[in-house]
Amino acid sequence: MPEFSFGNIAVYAYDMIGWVLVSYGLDPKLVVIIQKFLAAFLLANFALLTPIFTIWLERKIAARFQDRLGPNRVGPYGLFQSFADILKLLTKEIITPSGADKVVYFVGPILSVAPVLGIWVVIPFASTMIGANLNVGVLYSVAIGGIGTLAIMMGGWASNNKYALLGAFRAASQLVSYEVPLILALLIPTMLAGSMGMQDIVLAQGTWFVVYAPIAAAIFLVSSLAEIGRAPFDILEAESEIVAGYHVEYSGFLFAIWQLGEFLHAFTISALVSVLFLGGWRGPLADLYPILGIVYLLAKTYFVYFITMWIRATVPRIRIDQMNNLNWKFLVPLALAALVLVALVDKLLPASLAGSARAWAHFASNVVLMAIVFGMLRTESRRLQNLSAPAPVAAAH
Amino acid sequence: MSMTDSNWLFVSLFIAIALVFPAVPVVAARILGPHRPNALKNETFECGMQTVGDSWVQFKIQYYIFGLLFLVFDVESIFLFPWAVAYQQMALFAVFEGLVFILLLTGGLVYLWRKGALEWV
Amino acid sequence: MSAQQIVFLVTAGVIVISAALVVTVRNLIHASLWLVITLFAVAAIYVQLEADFLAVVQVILYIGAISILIIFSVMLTRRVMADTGPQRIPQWPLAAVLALLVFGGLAYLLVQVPWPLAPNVDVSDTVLALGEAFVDPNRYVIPFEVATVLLLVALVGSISLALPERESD
Amino acid sequence: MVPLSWYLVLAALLFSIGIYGVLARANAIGILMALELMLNGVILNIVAFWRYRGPTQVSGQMFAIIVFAVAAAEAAVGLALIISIYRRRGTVVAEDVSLLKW
Repeated sequence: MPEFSFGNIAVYAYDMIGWVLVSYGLDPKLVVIIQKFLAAFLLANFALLTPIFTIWLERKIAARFQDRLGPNRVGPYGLFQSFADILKLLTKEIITPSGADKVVYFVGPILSVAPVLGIWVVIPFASTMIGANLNVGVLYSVAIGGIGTLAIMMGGWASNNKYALLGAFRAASQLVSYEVPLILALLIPTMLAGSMGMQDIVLAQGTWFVVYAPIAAAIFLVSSLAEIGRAPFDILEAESEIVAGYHVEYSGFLFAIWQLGEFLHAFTISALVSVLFLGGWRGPLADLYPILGIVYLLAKTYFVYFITMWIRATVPRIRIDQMNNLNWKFLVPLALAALVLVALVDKLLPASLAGSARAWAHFASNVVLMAIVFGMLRTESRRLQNLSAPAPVAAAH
Repeated sequence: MSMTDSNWLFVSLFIAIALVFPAVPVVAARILGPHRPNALKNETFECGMQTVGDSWVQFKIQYYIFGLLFLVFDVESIFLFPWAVAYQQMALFAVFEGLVFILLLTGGLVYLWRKGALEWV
Repeated sequence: MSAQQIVFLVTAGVIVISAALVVTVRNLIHASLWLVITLFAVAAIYVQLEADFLAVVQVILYIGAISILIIFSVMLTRRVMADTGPQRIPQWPLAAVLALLVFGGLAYLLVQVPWPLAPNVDVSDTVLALGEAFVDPNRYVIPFEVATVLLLVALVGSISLALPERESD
Repeated sequence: MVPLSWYLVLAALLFSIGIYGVLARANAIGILMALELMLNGVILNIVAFWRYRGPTQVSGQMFAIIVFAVAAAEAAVGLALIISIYRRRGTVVAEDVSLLKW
């Protein structure tokens, strides 16, 4: 019989279920499958039900940013607004446009949620709690996230609509473009931890990796924002240009599923940022009481989530050419430079320099690189200003 | 059962659940919600007008160029991942080999930049 | 029959059926979606072979990149290529016979040869070993660098091909 | 344990289906898809041999990764060629792009 400990209560429950089932005489292999299934079921429920809360949170906070009140009618502080919305959406008609490719049309939104959900497999909640501690965890999160692009193209194509297809093209082009700096930024935590396993990366963060590599953290956050496709990177569903992009034809709950995928994705990348750069479940006493790790991880995740909301509420949508320039002419070269910098600095620093001193040495080198980059941007923008200054006069008739 | 086995068991169970869960409310909505299609309602959205022409319009080649760029960069970064994992065990010269790899990659990017392939026209 | 064998057979069934649909379905978008399913099932086979890294690379590279590009090109070339056009050449029975012959020959050869097998060991983390082999001058550093050059050439070549010519003005 | 021959037969089957597709498809993109199937059969073969004949060595996986890189290069150049041909001649049916015959 497993030993009870309060700090490790989830693992205790997991072991207890297994122990009870085995003592009933079930095949141990089958018991493992049952245990894993229950754990997966719980995790999926947690991840899928979170957006019900975060949607309310997002509407409330966005409203505050814009000097409004936000939802305030249904329940205290409008807390039950999301439930009302769910009920409404459930009773709406799902319209299938004529000429649509029915199966692909239905599979599209579902396939957009499933991969985002799949990322939760590798997110460590505590030192003892992780869905699957894959030794290729980092790449797994990229791989499964990439399926979302496919889902958007499927949805856009199956709708048999110009705007939807245009949105799908924009989406595919943007999502694949921003995957490049994303992967390059992921190389840096991998390099510092010497492993692709998420749990190993958390364990290596005696000092958070955001100190070691602030540039990589920023690149990861920005390119993840572009991967979600919300403001300021929402050109794939820009209302004023192409109606609603790839999901223009979707109605009722199928539309809700697209939205669910987007909100879940935003929360998921916040969790990824916390795990990769903010120390994951690490915090005071988290080693002793793994249950605390969940609290720390969620606190960090909500903090990052708040930053993404902040960006969404304040930055205007960028143009498509700006989107591409930002990626290929700024983020990718910067990610490559940061990669070279970290690789060189970490090898050149003496091995005796350990712990936080090493981290701050890395930080200093990052600051130097950033200063150089900003200097270059400044001269470039001066040059562009000088070039474009007389143009309006010349163009006037 | 080895550790890796039960890991991937969890992954496959979870992916199966992840595919079923979003489908459940859609089916529920199909049962709960009304379903009265008619020809006018099912028309594709076109700012309130009849759909003009074929919806398979031609698109900018630029979208495609970025797809090609991504494909190559993707493969290159996949090559770099084992290098990054082994980084802590490496001597300095081995790190330089990886850096040569990155420099070649950057060279390609600079060439395309100069050529104007990265411009949005 | 062990559980592993059943899992293998199911995956193999998915692969064969979806691969057959890739080459026979008339609608090319559907063909590419079936291709995605095939490639995903192949990744599952890699997992069963305990090649985790390759499985993940398969998903990133084939599903995340190559099939998206393929779907892209199908959509780009869609206008003249409505579903009415011929999707297979008139001599297709000949192709089927040839494919069957190739399969027969290959399968016979592969099953007949008594491959000497290595003792069954648990495969642990191979990524670290891969990384070290990549930069070991006595082993794979040349393929590693040559692969970049190959990809560089592919990058420059494909973009030069796809870029529309500028009007010389 | 699954016998090695099962994997080999599966790889051969995938390869043959690919061959059929390459020969029978009229559309150039269809041909390219079938080519990807063939390459997958090859990689599957390599990985199966790696697992059963030398799981302690890294060469098998290394081979597979090199083939991945080649497949990516092939796909990039192939698709760029198809798009380029389409833009010039307005078709992607392989039969119609046989200018070199004369």
